[in-house]
Amino acid sequence: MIQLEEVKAELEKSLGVQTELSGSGLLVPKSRLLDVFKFLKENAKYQMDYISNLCAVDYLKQSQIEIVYHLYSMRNKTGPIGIKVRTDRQDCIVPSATPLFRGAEFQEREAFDLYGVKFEGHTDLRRILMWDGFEGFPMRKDYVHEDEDRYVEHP
Amino acid sequence: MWGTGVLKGMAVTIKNFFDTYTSKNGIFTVEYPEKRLPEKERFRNFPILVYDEKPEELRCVACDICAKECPPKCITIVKAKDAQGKPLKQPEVFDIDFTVCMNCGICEETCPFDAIYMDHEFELAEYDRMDALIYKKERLSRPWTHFEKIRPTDAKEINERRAKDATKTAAAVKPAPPQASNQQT
Amino acid sequence: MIAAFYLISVVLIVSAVLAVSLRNLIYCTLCASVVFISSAALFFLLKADFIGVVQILIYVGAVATLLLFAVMLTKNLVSRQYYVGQKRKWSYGIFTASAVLWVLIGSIRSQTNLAELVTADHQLSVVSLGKEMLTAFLLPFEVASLLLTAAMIGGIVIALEEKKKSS
Amino acid sequence: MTNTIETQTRPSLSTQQLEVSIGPQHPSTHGVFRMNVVLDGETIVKLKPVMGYLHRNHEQLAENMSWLGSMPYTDRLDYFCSMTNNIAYALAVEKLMGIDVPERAQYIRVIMAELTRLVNHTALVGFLLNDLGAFFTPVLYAFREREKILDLFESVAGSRMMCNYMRFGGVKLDLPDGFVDCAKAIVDNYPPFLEEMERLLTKNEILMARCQNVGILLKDLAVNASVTGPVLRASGVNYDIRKIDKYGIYDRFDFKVPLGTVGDVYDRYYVRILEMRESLKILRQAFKELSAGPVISQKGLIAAKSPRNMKVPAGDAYGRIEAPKGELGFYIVSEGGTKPYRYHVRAPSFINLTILEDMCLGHKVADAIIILGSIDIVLGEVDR
Amino acid sequence: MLDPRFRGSDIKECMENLDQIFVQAKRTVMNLAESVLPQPLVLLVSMLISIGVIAAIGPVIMMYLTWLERKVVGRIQNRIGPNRVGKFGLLQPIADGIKMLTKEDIVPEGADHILHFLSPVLVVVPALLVLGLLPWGRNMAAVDLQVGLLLFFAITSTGTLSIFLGAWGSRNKFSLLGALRAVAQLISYEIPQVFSAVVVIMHTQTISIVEIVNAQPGFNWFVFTPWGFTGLVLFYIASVAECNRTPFDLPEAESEIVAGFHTEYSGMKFALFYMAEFLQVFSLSALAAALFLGGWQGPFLPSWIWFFLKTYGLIFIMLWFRGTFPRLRVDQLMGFAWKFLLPMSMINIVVVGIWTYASPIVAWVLGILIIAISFGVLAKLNTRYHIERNRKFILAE
Repeated sequence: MIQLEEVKAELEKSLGVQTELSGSGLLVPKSRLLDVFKFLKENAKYQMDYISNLCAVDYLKQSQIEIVYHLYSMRNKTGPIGIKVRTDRQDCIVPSATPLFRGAEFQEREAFDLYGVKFEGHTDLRRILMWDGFEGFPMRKDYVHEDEDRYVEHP
Repeated sequence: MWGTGVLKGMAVTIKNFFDTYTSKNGIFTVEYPEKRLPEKERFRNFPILVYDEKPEELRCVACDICAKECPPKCITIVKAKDAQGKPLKQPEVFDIDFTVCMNCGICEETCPFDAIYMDHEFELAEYDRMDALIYKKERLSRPWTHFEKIRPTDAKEINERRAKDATKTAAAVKPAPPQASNQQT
Repeated sequence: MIAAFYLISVVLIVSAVLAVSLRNLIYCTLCASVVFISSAALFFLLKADFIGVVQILIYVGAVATLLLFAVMLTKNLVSRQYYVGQKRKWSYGIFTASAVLWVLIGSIRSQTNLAELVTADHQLSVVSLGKEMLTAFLLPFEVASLLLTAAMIGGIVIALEEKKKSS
Repeated sequence: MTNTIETQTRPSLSTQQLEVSIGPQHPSTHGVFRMNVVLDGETIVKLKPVMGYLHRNHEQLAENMSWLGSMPYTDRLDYFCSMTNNIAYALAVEKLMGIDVPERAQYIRVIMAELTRLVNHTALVGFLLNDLGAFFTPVLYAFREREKILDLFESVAGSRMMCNYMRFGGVKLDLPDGFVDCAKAIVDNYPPFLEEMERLLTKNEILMARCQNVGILLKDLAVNASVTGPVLRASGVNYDIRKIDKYGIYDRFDFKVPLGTVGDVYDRYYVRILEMRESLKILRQAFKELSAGPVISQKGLIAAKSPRNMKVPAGDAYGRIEAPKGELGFYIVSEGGTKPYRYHVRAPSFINLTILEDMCLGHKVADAIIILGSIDIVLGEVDR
Repeated sequence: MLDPRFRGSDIKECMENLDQIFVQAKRTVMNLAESVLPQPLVLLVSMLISIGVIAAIGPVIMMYLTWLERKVVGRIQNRIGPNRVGKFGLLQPIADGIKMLTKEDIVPEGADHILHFLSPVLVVVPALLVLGLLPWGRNMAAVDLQVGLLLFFAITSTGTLSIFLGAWGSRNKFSLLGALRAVAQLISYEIPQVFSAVVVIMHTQTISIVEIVNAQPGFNWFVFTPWGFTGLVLFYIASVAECNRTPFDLPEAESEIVAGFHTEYSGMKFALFYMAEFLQVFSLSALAAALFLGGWQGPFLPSWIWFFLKTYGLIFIMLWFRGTFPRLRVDQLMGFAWKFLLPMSMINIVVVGIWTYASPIVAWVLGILIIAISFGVLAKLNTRYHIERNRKFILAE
């Protein structure tokens, strides 16, 4: 199992990135996210080449949306490193991880579809689960259910 | 040599073809309406309410636990009131919307009074979608003997436990109210 | 016999005219195959079974499908039915048709005695046809097969060339 | 959906490209799944998967329900393997709550997981052959065996496919008495069934010609596109979560992890048959070591009795298991309340689809159908 | 129980007239007609009788072929097959027929109505026409033409056209794909089929089916010769492809292009397509039996019983294929026809050539040798790149 404190120290030492421990992951500033990923992917010790899980969490009280990444290494079979990024709820833009990990492609589209997080650098960011004409982001805490009886014109 | 795989495959199918005529377990289709498969004891389909002797006195005390626990929220209960308006320990209205219920069995687990159990009856086709599938109290209630018939081992355990609780409550009749902690071992 | 002949030739002529003048190209190919079948029927009437059967096999089986493929390959010509010919063109058509007819009748009448040909009931058997083809007409048979192989090789080359370009 | 037909001009013969939507109603898309395919003749030029027809927003449902309330809904995620879905969810919540699972419950979980793997792989081999055109014969042979195992699930959990059998800290009810030797009998007569399927299929020239070198998935593309499960192992990457995380008691069993070499449809088909053989090995060991004892821990029993006031300490956890289709993970955030604050399902079929287009380009329509079949997707899990 | 006066020869004699029972029936009707009607009308009556019988037998054969298929494939899959309608499900075909009649006949909007209506008719006509050419029993062939076999192939080749028109008329992308595959498959499998029939023509020096059957008296059918057996195998595989049956059922591949060329057909039109397919299965199996298995030649039973026995034997093999094999891909289908069936049938012709001129022993040895070597070489050539017979799998820790 990889100790998060050790990773935190390693990141600070080599990249000079200030990260703090939150829950089961390291909170990384949005600007340095891609550098952290590149570092974890290429570094000999970690070789985190497999992004297992990517999901968005909506913290209404702090009006923040947090994106959680879980990275694993398939080569030396080591445990998860949780990386978290926080953005503001209104204009939430996060650098996309698809250039480094193709596995994040569909999960980022789902986060965009359900939470409205725009991933810049994503090849074709469109809705994946909802139909194209759908407005609003259903998984947000403040999402108001449209009443089912209203007839919606589907394309 | 080319083609042997194909021939071996044909040998398998022709063996199955003749097996259906010759060997015992060649054909195992059970022709449903006439012959039926023996039912598994723990098979759970839609819930039923259980009463001991008279259908009016259901075991259910309308404590609304199963309504709160039910994941798809398909149970609605209204407590019965006697003439003076004092609430009685009987449900006046207890209906389950069978179109919503997914027979997951959580109500059976969490009911502290052994009042609701899952039945084995699965031929429940109706002609009318709306109110025919919302089962009222009368249609849901079954005698305890029916439960003992369809699920003998569970019934035996429950009877023992209820007997034990009954003796315990009889013994400690004084202060402690009957805490029927229902141990579903 | 005679009634059958007239019936079949009427069908033949009508479907030939239809094959030329219909708008929808698919119907044209359909009428063309009706023409082929009725000409095969004529051969049967003349008790030339082998030729009739070969007529069906070759024309309806292969040439009609070829026509259909040609129609299919022309870029969505079929869906936009538009009428090609103008009024004036009909006169040219009739003129050439009558000229060809006149030449044909002239050559047949001069050479053979028509009546004797029809009533002759020599049974054109397949065996004699085969012997004839491989003895008396050997040269034309070989030349024809040479021509066919050249055509097939041409087709393959075109297909291969296109495959190389696309892959 | 703009229905543009680009006419690709080529000097000799300008052919139109055909835009076909192998759509939600199609006999072999394993559910409501659509592929927008642009065809040049029969070969595929472009392929875009379209999903979301079966989206029920399972994750938001879970946010408004008690922790145990969403357990029966996990059965509906991948409706072929409901037991493993339950185990994955129970594992994640136990990691957060810190409940320990008694010995017998651990063994029951391993037995149920491996039986589900048998059921899933048998059904998949049948459906893959159905996509290949074998007229239902392999499917019905596979279903003959699958029915026996589903009867076992019915006798244990009460329902064949929607088992809802796992609870936090163990399982709902103990095994009925006749279960173990009946399960032993089924496990013993499984190898003859596998031999029969292999005789019918593996060396069949038509199957080999149709499946070999079709839809090849290279190692590094698979890892980068976070493909998991038999599809990944067929490309030769040795990554089986039962061996890596050693969750539950998987370290007590010795079994091998079959790996393919080329990574095409044939490898994926055969790796699954080998995996079935490994599962049989595990099951035999599990039956031997099954010991008596409690089936659910004390804390778990109280939680199961009144789920509505079961509180999970604040925090977040990500639990994952090796489901038959790949890595099935549950990410749970709890604020100490009786309802999960955030509940996310990492579905293997959903992510394995990223590489569908890469594998299908240049192949024929018939190949795209069997490549999709070999990835083994189930739409309940893809759309959640 | 047996009448003591019953002598052995009686059985042979009773078999004899049982064999000619249909011929006698027609003759009696003809005598009746002769006495009543003028001369040309008598000819008409005799034609009408044969046509009427065949037009009646055709659909009945088709219906009970569907029943047979569902029973056989059912039994292959360990299930019973239809047994609810009638005693052994024998009324099931009638129930299907009524269902087909009552089903609504949907014509897709934008489809070409004339083509959509015409193509099922044009598909059934060749299938029914061909039944007249088959030798159902001793002198029971409806039409005994000098060019019988060639006419058979000519008529079956017209089916390709109508399948294509039907698919083109229904304006559906899947049926367009199905049509392209159908035309490619039917044309490229016609050639090996005709070539493998040429073998029999070369041996019997005639292309009339009735004479070919007469050339195989008693038990010496052509199948017991090396070229006859390979001829039967090649002809049979080509005719499986000709009727779009299982290993080659690409034109209506239900798992890829929904239902191929007859996607947009429902009700009676779909039933016609279905009838055409099953009649073609019957007629091609009957032809294979006539060419290689001696048609109605058989030692003891009446001739038409032998005919049906052999035909349904071959049909059973087709149903057996249906229950076992996956489907070939389009390019493999073409490769198989052009690179395997065609060269094999040409080599088969060489073997027949040797057979007619060499002495029996040399012919046998040479025949078997040539066929075996060419089969091995062709198989090697065809599967060199595609099939890797045993592939390595690692059982890692």
